[in-house]
Amino acid sequence: MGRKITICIKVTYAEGDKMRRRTDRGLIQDEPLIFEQGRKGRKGYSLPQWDVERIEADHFIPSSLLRNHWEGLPQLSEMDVVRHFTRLSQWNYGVDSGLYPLGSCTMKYNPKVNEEIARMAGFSNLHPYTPEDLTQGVLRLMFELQNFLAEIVGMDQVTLQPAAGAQGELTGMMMIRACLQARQERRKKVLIPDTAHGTNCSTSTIASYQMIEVKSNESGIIPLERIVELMDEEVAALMVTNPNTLGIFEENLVSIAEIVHKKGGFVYCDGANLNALMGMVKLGDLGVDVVHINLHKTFSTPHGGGGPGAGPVAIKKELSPFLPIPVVEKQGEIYHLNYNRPQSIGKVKNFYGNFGVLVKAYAYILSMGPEGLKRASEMAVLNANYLMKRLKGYYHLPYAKPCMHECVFTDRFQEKHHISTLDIAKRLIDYGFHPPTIYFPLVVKGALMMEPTESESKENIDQFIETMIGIAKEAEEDPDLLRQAPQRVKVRRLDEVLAARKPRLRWKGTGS
Amino acid sequence: MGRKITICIKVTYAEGDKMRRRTDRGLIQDEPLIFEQGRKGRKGYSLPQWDVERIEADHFIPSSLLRNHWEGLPQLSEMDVVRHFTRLSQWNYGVDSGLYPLGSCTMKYNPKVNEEIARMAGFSNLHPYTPEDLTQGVLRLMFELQNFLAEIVGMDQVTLQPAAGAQGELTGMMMIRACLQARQERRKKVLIPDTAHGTNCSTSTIASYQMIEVKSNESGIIPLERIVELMDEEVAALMVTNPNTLGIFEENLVSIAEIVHKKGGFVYCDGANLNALMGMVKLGDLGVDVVHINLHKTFSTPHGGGGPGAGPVAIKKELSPFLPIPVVEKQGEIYHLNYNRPQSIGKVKNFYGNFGVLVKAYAYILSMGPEGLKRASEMAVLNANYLMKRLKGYYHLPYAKPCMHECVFTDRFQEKHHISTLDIAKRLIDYGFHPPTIYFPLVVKGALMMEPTESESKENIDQFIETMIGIAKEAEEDPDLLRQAPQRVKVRRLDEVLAARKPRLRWKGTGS
Amino acid sequence: MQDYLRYIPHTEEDIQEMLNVIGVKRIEDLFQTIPERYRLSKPLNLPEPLSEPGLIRHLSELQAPRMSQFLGGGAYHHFIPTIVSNLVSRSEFYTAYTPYQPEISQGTLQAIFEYQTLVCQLTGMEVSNASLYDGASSLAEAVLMASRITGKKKILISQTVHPEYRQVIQTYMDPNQQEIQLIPYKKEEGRIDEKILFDYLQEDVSAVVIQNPNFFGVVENFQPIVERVHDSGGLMIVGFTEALAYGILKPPGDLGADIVAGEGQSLGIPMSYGGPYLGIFATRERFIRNMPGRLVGETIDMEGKRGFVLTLATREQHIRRERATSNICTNEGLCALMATIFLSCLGKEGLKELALMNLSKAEYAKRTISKIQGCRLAFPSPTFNEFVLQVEKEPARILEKLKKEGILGGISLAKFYSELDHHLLITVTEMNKKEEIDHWAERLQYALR
Amino acid sequence: MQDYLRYIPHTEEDIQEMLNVIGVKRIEDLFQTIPERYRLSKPLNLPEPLSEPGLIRHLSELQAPRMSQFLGGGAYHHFIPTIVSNLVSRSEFYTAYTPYQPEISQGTLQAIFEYQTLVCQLTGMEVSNASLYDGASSLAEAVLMASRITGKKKILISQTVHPEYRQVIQTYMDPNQQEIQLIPYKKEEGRIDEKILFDYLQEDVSAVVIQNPNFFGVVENFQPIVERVHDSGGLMIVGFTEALAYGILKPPGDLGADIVAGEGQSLGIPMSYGGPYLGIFATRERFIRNMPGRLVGETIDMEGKRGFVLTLATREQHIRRERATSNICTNEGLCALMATIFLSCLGKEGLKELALMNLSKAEYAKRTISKIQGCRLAFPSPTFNEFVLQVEKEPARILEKLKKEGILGGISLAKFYSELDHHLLITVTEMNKKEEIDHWAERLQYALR
Ligand SMILES: Cc1ncc(COP(=O)(O)O)c(C=O)c1O
Ligand SMILES: Cc1ncc(COP(=O)(O)O)c(C=O)c1O
Repeated sequence: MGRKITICIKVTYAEGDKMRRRTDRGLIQDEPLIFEQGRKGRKGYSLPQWDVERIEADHFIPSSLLRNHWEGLPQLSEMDVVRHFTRLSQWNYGVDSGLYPLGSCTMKYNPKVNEEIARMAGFSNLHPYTPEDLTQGVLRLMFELQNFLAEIVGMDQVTLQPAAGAQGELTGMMMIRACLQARQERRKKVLIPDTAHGTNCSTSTIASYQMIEVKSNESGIIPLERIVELMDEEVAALMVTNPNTLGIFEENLVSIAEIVHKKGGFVYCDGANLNALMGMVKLGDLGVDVVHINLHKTFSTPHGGGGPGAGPVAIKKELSPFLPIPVVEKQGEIYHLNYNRPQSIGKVKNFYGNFGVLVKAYAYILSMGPEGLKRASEMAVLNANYLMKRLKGYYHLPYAKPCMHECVFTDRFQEKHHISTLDIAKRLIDYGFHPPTIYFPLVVKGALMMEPTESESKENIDQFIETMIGIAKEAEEDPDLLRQAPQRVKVRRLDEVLAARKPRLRWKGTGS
Repeated sequence: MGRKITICIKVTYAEGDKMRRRTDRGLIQDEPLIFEQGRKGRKGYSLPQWDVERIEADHFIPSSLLRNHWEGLPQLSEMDVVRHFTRLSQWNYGVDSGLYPLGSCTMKYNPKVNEEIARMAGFSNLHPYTPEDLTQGVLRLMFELQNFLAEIVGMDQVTLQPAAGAQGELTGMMMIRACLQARQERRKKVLIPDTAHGTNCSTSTIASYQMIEVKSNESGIIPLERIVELMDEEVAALMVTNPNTLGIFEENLVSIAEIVHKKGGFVYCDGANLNALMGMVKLGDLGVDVVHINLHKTFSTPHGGGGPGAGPVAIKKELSPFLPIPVVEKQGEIYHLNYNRPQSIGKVKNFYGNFGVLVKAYAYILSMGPEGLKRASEMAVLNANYLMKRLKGYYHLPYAKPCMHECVFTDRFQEKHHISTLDIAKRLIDYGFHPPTIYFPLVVKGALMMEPTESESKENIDQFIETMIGIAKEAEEDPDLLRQAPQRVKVRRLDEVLAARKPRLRWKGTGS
Repeated sequence: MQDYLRYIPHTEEDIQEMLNVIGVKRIEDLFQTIPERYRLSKPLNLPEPLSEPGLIRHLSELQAPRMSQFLGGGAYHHFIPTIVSNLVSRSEFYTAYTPYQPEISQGTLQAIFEYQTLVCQLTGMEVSNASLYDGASSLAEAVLMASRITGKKKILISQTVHPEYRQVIQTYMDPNQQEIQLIPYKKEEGRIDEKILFDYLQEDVSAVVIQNPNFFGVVENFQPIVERVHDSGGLMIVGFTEALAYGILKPPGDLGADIVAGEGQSLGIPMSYGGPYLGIFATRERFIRNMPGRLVGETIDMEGKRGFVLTLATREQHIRRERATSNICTNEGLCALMATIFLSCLGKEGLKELALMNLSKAEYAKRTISKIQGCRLAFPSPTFNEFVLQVEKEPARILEKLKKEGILGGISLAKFYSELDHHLLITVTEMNKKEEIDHWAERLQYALR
Repeated sequence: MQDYLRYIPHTEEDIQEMLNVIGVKRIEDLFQTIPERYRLSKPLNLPEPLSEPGLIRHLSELQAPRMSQFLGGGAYHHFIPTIVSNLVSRSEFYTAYTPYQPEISQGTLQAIFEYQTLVCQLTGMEVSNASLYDGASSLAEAVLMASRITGKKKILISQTVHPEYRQVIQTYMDPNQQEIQLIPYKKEEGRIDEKILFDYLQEDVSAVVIQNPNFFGVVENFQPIVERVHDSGGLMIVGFTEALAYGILKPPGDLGADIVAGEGQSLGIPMSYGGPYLGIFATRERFIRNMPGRLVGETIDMEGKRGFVLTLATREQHIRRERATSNICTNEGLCALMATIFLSCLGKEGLKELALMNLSKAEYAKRTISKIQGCRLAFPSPTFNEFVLQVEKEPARILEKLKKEGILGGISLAKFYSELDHHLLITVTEMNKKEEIDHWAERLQYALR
């Protein structure tokens, strides 16, 4: 009967106390798909009692328009539903599970109190079309949040409507396009550095611009000369990320902005990495015209396993007429939603934005205050530099200069043992750490992008460092440990090729 | 460097689909004690802002009475506290994790909505000395719950004060004592069957009675003749559990009660196993004078890893004067707390009982209604009999007769392979099931006491059955698998002898 | 007050030790790369920090009052089973990032796979993505996708599509690449006017966009339209704002829709003043490679065990960059999870029962007001849980009066349709008890006097 | 309505299949062992089931209104950090049973081990159990334990011990085995009267029981008492209702207490109208075997790894049966966990700061009312966050007037102490903002006119 599997947990014991918080055997429940469970006639729900006559649908709606069959949809008891998703959750790893140094994602702690607040009935149960005299409190919240964000990045106005960073980018580029159109200008190009996040590129396309890639220089930033060369009246904007995805501050930004502006272009800044700058410098002061902010990064709202987020956009006055509607305004003591803005780009989203997320960001800013936010940026940068300093020598550091909130290593040193970034990442899992962002930014071959965030204590980071060093040792002494990783989790490495070759994107009866 | 450990997960694969919901490798974080973490100056709290003058304690209190040093007490950031307890939770197994057939504990599903309700501010934030005109709602809740419980067990009155079953027993026995004293009777003895739970015995002692053990007969119940022999004017009461801890209904109870009553004694019933009887029979009709009810069993309030619970006591009129104070009463439309009861035994607990638990039980009863509760008992009994029927033959069944809500097996069949009840229990863990209650009741050597409860679907029970059968096979073919169990969890079998020989009951600096 | 330090664990000692290792003296030295003159000298102009209890108190005071609600129009007041909020509050779900590392994200991945399946079952389509931002942007993405597939410019959109959805489509569209033609509705039916539609339906049409039930709550009958659209080489896009309707309505997939895109808020997601919601997006297998958004697929691991991964990423921005099918990255994962739990909990019976209850309550409301002077149903067509009421008095006035009674009595349509200047959109769900409906009707009657 | 079926998964098919396996026809056949004539023929007389939304609505309506509170006397209104309720809501904690199977209960076990350690640190004692029901029953268990140890009958209890705690001790005690002697308090100080105590303190005394801070909020000075108690061969038992006080007060252990037993509600547990709370119980190592309640101990597993187990169970009912040290089985595990999280979160600084804030606020309240006509502090002695106010008007009347203003202004002591018939017990915690205290004082002044 069945086969035996040998699980090697060598290192767990090897390094002993030096690496305290370690992983261990855990009991995990296998759990079939929800569709592979349940039985006809079982129920897991309770609806309000019928207090009006129950009339069959075909009495009101022609049966040709009515559903005549149900494919799938499970029938389970409430407890079995609870167990199903409880078990699924136990296969996951979150910030509350351990260190999550996912570069460019700012996986900081998500305060529980903010979750509680967002759940308050007066927020969560509020219909978006409720008359304004009843929603002065929530409008005030949005108005103040706009101002807080504007102050933090040093811009004039903010829209809270975009649902995430990418939509913020789109909103920003649309406003630039609208502004140029208002100027009767037809510009076709957007300059984007090779270090940029994919969303910048795809956004420029959707905004129907042609993207011109700007090669970053050997120190990882945009070379002034290249902008001088490339910038012309055809260029609508430069999209720059600052600090950029290498975790490096774009030192030439001010001069670059001047050039862009001189040619009538705009400087769009991807503010996803704002966590390095709060209270230290204002992007607005550096010549940025538009910047989007990822509240689900810098402002501690949870990522939810892939959203929801919020990507407010901050702008300079000049772009104000083009803000999406409605704009939250204050007149005297009254807050209201202004739809009457003829030059607006319109709407990118239904209603006003991801309000539930905005509440958490607002609560976070109020909890931190000015010194708190500054302290957060300082410690985020401190953690990243400390990490970088201690790991260099063990891992190849393509850009050897002080970093901001994150640092990027590569697998160059490990190549000779035929160990790749992927192997290193997977091995980290066996030690109970979430891997860093890998193979991004694209300009760095085999990149390992690490962002510890200010939430992590020195001890936590030391444990991560010692583990990374331990893994570097393993790569020399016992590389198979890495190639076989992860071994301690529910599933081992998954066949992504198979998944893509014949996609199974849904359960199809027992066939699946 | 370090050693290798081989984890055999043979059967996980062996039985394959026949046993669907199976266990798997899981990643578990090791986590040191809270005292082994943190650093001076780190903080995880936020108090209300100071709005009055902050004056040092010694200004008001002589410093001789003030604390001058702190031993221990950790200092962590909020996130590290959250991670600590999140990780600890992941080493646990609850009803939401899987089947929990712990006999005599009625581990049924704990509805989430009841948890939410108990957390409502108007309940959780309510001070017990709030004037009654402001607490009519909560008093109504308690009053109605008293009546619901009285109806379910067929008694006249109920006190909600006891914090758990054992305290309910004490309360009941105290009332009996008080009643006898009021009758100027001094009785010294209490009859308790050998199948009784330990709390019955210890309770009778605290109530200062001498316990006389009644041997149960070969069919697991109290023999009428023994009671005839033992019952006399010295005996204050008979403490009987019905259904008893073998999961068997005490068929002679009515005649037994008559005898006890004839001799002027009382019949105390341990109602911990009420889950078998709701809507089927009323204990009051069977001659019971006092019965305690475990809300944390029959009425679905969670066990909380060892409490809090609630152990209301239901009584016949005769004992009414002796109820603990206050008694929740209704006069006209007004509910109030009556302290003016001269013959009362007094109080067993501060205030009125575990109100937060009472809310959940009340909500549960209102969700179930009369048919729902009956259905619950029917299905609990159905599940237990189905389990018993399918497992007998594989495991020795000491009392081969239809059971109620639970059934008891032993390890007799496995003995020849030198496999004990403990081995079987630990092996179940490797399969992702919580073990049954073991080595209780004491009258059964190597008892395995299984109570599936009505919450478990046929599929869930079938999986458990197939696993138990698989384990019986393993006991023959590969007994070491059982002796080595559990292998899949964070810790293997623990050295309880060591723990008792030199007790380490607290952390003592790095020494520990 | 430095209570914010509970979120930042560094003690002064820690900082010193770390600076020493790095080899700098002061924190500021780490920010040298920021040009001196731009470094901020004074603190940000923000309020001083609040304590946790202070924060809770402050925000409780910003809450809106509880009202009796008859509002819909894209956001619906439905019952959310307690276990939905309970289970999404498991931190392993909500504090995780997008499941880029499948081995430690199987929970999220299997849940999304289940979500994708449930969406297919609900819409009658073949494939669903892992979610988009909301109904409006989802419909906009559908329009863009159609143009990618057909290579055509023109889009015909029914005027009965949610006005804000149309605005979003407008914004997303490139005026130089695409062109919108609005198709009016039949004044007496509140349904799309097929005749006019067919007039515009030429070879150059990339897609026809309708909403069902439409913004007036009316159940559209687009079966006849689908064929014509396909004949002309265009795609049929069906949007929706009220997903629950498909508990009883025939799924668009069964009627031949090519893309179904709409709002999933009704499936266990709170109204939260407009977001976060759930952009549902489903289409046909043959269009997969043109589909926007993330996809989860089934596969096996090196031990042959079933597992799930993000797949077909070659469509997405992080791989395809400027040639991606969409720029979406973060989506609405947790809301998709809520919908998954909601649907798992209701099952087919529950969903049908709930839908029927909405229908029955709305019909009850119709019957109740039918006796009232000064108002009438604007459209006789079948509806789900919303309908348009024509009133003889000034709508704003009426709503104001009801509000004073603690009732949000409906949505005035004037701001969306100039011609519907005496019309209210009324929504009735399972949350409106009979007495509540009676009370609303009674106050309405009073207001109409 | 059969919505209760969501808690009972059996379909009719399931039931049939299972009955067939068992070999009976009908469900009733399973209940044959119940005498025919006693089986119920008609359904229980209980209300028809409520739906989940109906249940939520019904219970919300039973809630009590929010009031401004100055009540204490054994239950205190303190701030509870959000993470406390958040973390105890992890179902792995609250849906588990007592950790009888250590291998899958390490979470609960380690947490209790941490709890036991924290209690020792808070009380200055050597060992703590895993919790008892509440402060009152805990103190009662202490008295019983003392008698077991000393074999003596008589217990001297200070009259300043919470009156309800004294009632519970009375109930727990066997009149034939033990005898209680109440020790009065010094009328001018509100503290135990040592002289009288010493008169009663003979060889036959098993234990002396005091409470600190006592029921009047007064800080007792029992150092002089301890020695005398020990000399006479008795044990010193110190109770408490306000655990927070030990954030600044000298722990009883440092003052020579033999048993410390009190209420832990202030440590992160909501007031919940009086329960569930937390019975704290700590003593000296040499008394372990006489200790009531569960104990968790450290040990190792077969691989030498540290782990935790329930230990010294030979004291307990399930092993020792009628000779057990107590009959307690289920205790207050989850409340102990709340206290553990609460203390981990506050740490030593936080706890001290919080205690100081309580003291300062109470003192501020004292200063504020000192100017008011018609009331005075009953006792000049030092207090923590409670104090007794003597008033010239009828207390009930005063409280009634304050209540009309939304204030629960204090507890009338008349029902506890006949001689204190014009006295109010006032409690001020960190939750009472300055303005709230001022308002209370102002209304009090008004009521005293
Ligand atoms: C640098 C950068 N820009 C933009 C984005 C896109 O933000 P979102 O995922 O919220 O759309 C990300 C997110 O990963 C990012 O890291
Ligand atoms: C039969 C029986 N009686 C009494 C008790 C004691 O109840 P509690 O643990 O609530 O004190 C139990 C609990 O295990 C029990 O099973």
